[in-house]
Amino acid sequence: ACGSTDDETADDQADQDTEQNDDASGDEATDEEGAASDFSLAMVTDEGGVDDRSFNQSAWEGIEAFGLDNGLERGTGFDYAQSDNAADFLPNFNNLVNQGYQLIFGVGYQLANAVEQVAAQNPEGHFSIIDEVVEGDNIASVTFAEEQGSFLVGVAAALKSESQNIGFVGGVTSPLIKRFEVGFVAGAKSVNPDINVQIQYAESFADEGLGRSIANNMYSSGADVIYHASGATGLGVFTEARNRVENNPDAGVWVIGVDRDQYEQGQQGDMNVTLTSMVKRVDVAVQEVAALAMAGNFPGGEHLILGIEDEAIGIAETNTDAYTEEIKAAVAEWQEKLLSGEVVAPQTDDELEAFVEGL
Amino acid sequence: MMDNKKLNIIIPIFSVFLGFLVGAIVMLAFGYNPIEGYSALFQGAFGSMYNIGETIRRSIPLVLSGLAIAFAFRSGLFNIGAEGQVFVGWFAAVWVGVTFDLPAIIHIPFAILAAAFAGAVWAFVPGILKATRGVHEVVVTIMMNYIALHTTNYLIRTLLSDGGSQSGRIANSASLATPGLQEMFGYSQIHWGFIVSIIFAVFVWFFLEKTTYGYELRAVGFNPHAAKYSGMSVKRNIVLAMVISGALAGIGGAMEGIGTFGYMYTHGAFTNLGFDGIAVALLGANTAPGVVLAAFLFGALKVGALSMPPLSGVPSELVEIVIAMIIFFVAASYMIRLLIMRFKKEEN
Amino acid sequence: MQFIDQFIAMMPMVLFYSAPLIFTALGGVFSERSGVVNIGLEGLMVIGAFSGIVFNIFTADIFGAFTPWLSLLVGAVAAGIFSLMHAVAAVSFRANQVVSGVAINMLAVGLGVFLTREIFGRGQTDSITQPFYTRSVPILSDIPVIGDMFFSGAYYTTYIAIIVAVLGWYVLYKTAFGLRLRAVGEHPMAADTNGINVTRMRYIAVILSGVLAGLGGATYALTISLSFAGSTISGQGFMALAAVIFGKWHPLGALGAAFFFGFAQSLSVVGANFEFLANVPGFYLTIAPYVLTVLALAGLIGRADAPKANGDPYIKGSR
Amino acid sequence: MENYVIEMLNIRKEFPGIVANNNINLQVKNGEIHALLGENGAGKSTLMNVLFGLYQPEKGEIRVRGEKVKITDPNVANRLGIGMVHQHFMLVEPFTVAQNIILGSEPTKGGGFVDIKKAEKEIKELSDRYGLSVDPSAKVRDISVGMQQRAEILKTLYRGAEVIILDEPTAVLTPQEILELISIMRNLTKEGISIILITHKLKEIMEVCDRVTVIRKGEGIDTVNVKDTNVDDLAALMVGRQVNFKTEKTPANPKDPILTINNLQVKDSRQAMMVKGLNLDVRAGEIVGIAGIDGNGQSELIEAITGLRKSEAGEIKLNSKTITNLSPRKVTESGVAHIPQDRHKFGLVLDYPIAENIVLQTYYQKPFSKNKILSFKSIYKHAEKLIEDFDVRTPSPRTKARALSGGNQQKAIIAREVDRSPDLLIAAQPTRGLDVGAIETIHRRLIEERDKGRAVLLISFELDEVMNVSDRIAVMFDGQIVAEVKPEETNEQELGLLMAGSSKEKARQKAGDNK
Ligand SMILES: Nc1ncnc2c1ncn2[C@@H]1O[C@H](COP(=O)(O)OP(=O)(O)OP(=O)(O)O)[C@@H](O)[C@H]1O
Ligand SMILES: Nc1ncnc2c1ncn2[C@@H]1O[C@H](COP(=O)(O)OP(=O)(O)OP(=O)(O)O)[C@@H](O)[C@H]1O
Ligand SMILES: [Mg+2]
Ligand SMILES: [Mg+2]
Repeated sequence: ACGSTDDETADDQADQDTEQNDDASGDEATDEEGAASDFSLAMVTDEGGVDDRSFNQSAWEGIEAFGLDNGLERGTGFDYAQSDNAADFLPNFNNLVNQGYQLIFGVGYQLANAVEQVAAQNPEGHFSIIDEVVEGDNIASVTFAEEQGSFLVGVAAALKSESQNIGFVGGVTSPLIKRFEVGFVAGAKSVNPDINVQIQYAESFADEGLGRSIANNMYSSGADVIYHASGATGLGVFTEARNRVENNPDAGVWVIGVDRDQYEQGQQGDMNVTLTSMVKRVDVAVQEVAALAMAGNFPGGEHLILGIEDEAIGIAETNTDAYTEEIKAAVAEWQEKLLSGEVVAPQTDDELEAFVEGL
Repeated sequence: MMDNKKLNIIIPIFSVFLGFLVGAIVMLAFGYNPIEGYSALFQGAFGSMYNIGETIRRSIPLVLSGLAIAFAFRSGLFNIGAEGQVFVGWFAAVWVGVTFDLPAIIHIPFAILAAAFAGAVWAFVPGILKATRGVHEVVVTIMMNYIALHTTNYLIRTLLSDGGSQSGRIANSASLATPGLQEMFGYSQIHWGFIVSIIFAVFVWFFLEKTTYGYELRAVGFNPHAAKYSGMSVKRNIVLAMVISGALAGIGGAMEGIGTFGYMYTHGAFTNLGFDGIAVALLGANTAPGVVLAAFLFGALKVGALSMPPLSGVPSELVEIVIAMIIFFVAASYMIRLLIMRFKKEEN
Repeated sequence: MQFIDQFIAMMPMVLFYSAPLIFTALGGVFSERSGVVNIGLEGLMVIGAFSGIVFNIFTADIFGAFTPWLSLLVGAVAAGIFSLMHAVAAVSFRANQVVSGVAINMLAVGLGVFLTREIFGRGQTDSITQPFYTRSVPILSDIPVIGDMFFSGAYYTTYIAIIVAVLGWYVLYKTAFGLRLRAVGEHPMAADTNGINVTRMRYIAVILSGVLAGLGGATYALTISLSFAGSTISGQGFMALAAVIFGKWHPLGALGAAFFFGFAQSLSVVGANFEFLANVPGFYLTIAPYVLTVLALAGLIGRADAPKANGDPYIKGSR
Repeated sequence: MENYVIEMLNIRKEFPGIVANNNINLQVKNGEIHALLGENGAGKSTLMNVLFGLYQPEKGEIRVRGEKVKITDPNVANRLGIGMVHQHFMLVEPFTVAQNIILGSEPTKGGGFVDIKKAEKEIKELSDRYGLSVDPSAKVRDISVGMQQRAEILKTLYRGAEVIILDEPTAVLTPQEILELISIMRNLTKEGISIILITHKLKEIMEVCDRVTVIRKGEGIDTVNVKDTNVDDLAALMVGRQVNFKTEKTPANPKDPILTINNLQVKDSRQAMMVKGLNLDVRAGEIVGIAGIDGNGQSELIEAITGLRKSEAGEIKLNSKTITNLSPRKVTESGVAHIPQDRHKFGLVLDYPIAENIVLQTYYQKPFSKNKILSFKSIYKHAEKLIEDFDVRTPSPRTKARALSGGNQQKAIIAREVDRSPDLLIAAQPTRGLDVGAIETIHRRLIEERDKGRAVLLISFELDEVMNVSDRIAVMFDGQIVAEVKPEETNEQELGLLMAGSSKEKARQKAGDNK
């Protein structure tokens, strides 16, 4: 009964997949059944679960696509293990190891310790951790340059905002979420150094009510674009924006989604409050690592930072009504600057301070 | 009439059976094969040394949170705050584990003691408010749970890391996990905490049933007026009961901190160790041996549940349903009593 | 004045946050006033939220703007039926009511997520397309200050919650039904010898608590989360239980307590707007609602006496 | 054919392991007061609960006004005109008198709204008609026991009862209240109402009843006309042997004062001053009885002595050492024993076995515990001895206190208190609700203690008891000791007047006049 309901994305991924497989000598794998069934990969979810319509789901879609492309079977060639609790991480890894999976992903920074432990106990296996860096010869660490994507949505927010007052809602305070915050502020200030950015953390990824309250407060005190990096708490932000639009179609409030294109969450009648989303292509990352591993080039001990140039970080352009051509053009300009290295998005408070001073 | 001792054993067993029966019916109704489902569950819980190790490991904190709640219940108090006490205990143990450098023989007890102390402090607040101001302990402990969650998160970020979401690892000398033991159980996360939990189960049993303290606590739980009349201090006993209960829950947290994980991370929500403790205590009839058995059953079910989706396709939530139904049948044990009595009558 | 403005701006937030708590706490009041402890409120909210959302998703096309109202009803009815389990255990089978409540909580989440997986193929539902929206009450919202505080940008469900609370007070304290219900919770044997059917009264009270908690859960789902997952209801039921005790088992007390929680919660959000709180670190604002509650209980409210027979199964002829 | 309003024929009611009623017959004539007499646990309450529909009999037939009926629940009983005032009152404490009376048959206006005004008016009329004075708007928890009982009777009348069952109504009343109740009963029968009266007080039966049915150990023994019998015969019928009523005792031989109370002032939980400068002493080797109407500060006095309540002013000395405001534990250790008024609330942990109840104040001492560890061996040995010595009827020392009859629970408490060899023994209502056999035993115990040289302070609302057992009577009124008299120099009437607040001279005069 499980699986992706989002066929479009799956197709997209399939396309990209083939591209990547080209340079990773993937055709061999697809042609030769024997070779394909030799390889197997799996993932362990964090507490969100494989169908969180966010991070874990994206990773699973990547694994599924990779598996199907390479003629693997669910349950033997590729699979996932669901964690309901942090204490489940290690048993899940071990179960997958015992079932003989060759490459196992830990999806989410919370799994770092588990990956470290299981990798040490199984020097023969290949492991990969997403969103965190773990030392180990048989571990590939993959992180994303969220600050780049956040920078770009910051630019978009600044351009969209009429009040020049925008907001950021964080989940739980952590270095990871900090990158979102700092990148966003930097992007916005690059457009207008005097822009006002309200920042608040809900200290929960699962409190829609609180997300709602925070958004209400931010919009009421003049913000018109809110970027959230707060999981289910962010649903409350969408609720608040939709409610405002429902009451007043000219309310002009916007939400910027996170991790995947949250266009659907913003639909309100024939309006949509999702300005854009900072898309983190975990699926891309997973497939990249998988392809390398299958080709025998597993990047053990390496730290891959995937960003715009890898097409692992992007920004959604679904809402063509709101996300105007001008914004698109401006964002593209800044994207060039990021790609060329002319601008480097900050990752910490200190870097942000320096960045702002340099403006 | 059947004597009570026998019934007290038959009823939980029967409840477990009925709980599984309901689970099987649910599986059938949704087109799953219950035999496959349950054998996956059993595999997951006991299929290999590894799984057995995991089951034991999962039971350890449940024994302690169950003991905590049972202890309070026996004294007439409802400690919904075990959840929060687990948090602060976990934190305190990890703090000791990362901050100090001591020989294991001191370090481990010190960490456990710190956890007990933190849990005790957390439970002291509702205890003293109940004793002196008559404030209902249920409200205060619910609030203390949230305070614990946010406070430990904050302290992990500020005290145990540099704005990070995880503390550092505890020193090896503070760890209850040893490679030898884990290897024996197929590299599971088992740790020596199972001995700690058994020690405290024995302690609780002895304390409640055999000492004058326990005699007083139970008297206060049954009838505070008579306790006061006979010269016991009801207030002191309420505080004492809460504090010991909190200490036990705190030690439950330590089992996660210096046993299972060896560190602490910021939590986005409750661990449910405390809330599950309520169910464990009640299934174990608020007695120490009962709590140990109930915790082991819960541990087995929760660990076994992880294997249900991959091996049989049954969603792991089915186990939640089974557990809930077991507790329900224990609660409604009068129904089972009636059934048994009717059965007996027909026999005669 | 900035302070006053912030305060006014805060009110709608307080109102929407409190509504689910008010409904649910009222449910708790009814149940516990009849002598049945109900810590299953959390689970009953889950059932209300789950069924409200599922109904909404499947019938939005049919009922259009009417859907949220019907969803509310469905949530209430479903939780009412679900609460029968608690009634059967607690009233007919002399269960330890805390145990049975714990079972209700576990079962609700387990069943909710299990069914969600069966229906939607994953652990959470889609977002609903027909939620409730805040509205300004015609005329009333034009009243200066008060209009802004209480009648603009609030949900109709909040007003219903307040009305239900007042109605609850009327029913419990002014009607024969309420007199009997309270008698059953204080001294069931006295009620029994007066010819009141204790079992029936307690069944009614528990089912009412299910209906109200279902309303609470559905209200939360239809106004705030707009979808259902295992974590949608995470602790609100326990907060409602706290409101029951905080409010001394009185419908209007529970109403006040729910508002207090809403207020404290909102204060933690808007705190940073107030000048005098602007420099307080976020952490302190986060825990403020809970600390405030403990302080209020310790300092102002103090002792609260539960209905005397609360938690005791009634066994005819025992003493 | 006699005109019976109630006929219970061959009633059998079993409880697990016991036959509470075995083929009992009870026939009540229209307009009579019919007594039901029997020892504790004889099955009286059970029989009445069957009549009132709380229990279903295994066998037997009930007829009301000649018609066979099946009384499935109290509603049916009410409809048949049967009302019951239970041994333990069935009143909801936080409710008002009126609310309690109308509960279950409330007059309503539209919307289920209770018409309390109308109810209060009807209650007023009823209470005027039968002479049952109550304050309909007072909360039950604030009124005296006597008024609570009148409220209970009104409850039955309000429902149109024609037969009223009174289960031990006088056990909780003061002598004045008993007199009132007797006149109320007479009023009721005048209005054509029949009464079934359960009581252990044979004098009362002789005074008001027309006929009496005696049951013993679940069996119906006999029904006799009161005018054809006497107290001794009734007691013999009930117990199955001759009973000695007049407590045998030698004159007291008082020695040094053990308890000295000076100018004591105590407030109750509502902060009302209840003991207002009380002075009293009790000497070794004497029994001082405190006579007084309930609510004149007796409970507060006892609680202050025993450390359960703080006193505001004054001094309490035991053996010339002050024990004012010491903790209950300290008071106990200084040599005070206390048989509490409410044995269920204070006297026992009902869910503890009898043995563990017997060490309730001494569990922490040797030999019952060493180094904080309980020695169950010593506890049970001790319990077995006391159970034997005090004739506590229990299947085993492991039996929970809850399962014992009231009389045996009381005996266990007395065993525990007396066994500690206290200097001062406080006995509050020690025989409340007990049958004559049990009363005899307990009185004998108190006198034995006196003879061993202990000081005994007896608080009782029953004049008979105070007069029979005490060596000296202190009359308590409005928080003070207003008079001290010798039992042999006074009579019930004089005491009654003193208790109502008359001065000694006036009381003596009046009592003398009446003679
Ligand atoms: N609910 C019950 N369950 C079991 N046994 C009972 C119950 N009620 C009464 N009994 C038993 O039935 C017998 C008769 O009890 P009952 O209450 O009728 O005595 P009684 O004559 O009213 O005594 P008392 O004078 O003390 O009021 C007792 O032996 C008692 O143990
Ligand atoms: N649930 C019960 N189980 C067993 N015995 C019972 C039960 N209820 C009552 N009894 C028995 O009924 C008998 C009489 O009960 P009753 O209510 O008349 O109390 P009592 O002996 O008069 O004491 P008191 O008046 O102090 O309460 C006792 O022997 C008691 O053991
Ligand atoms: Mg009786
Ligand atoms: Mg009696």
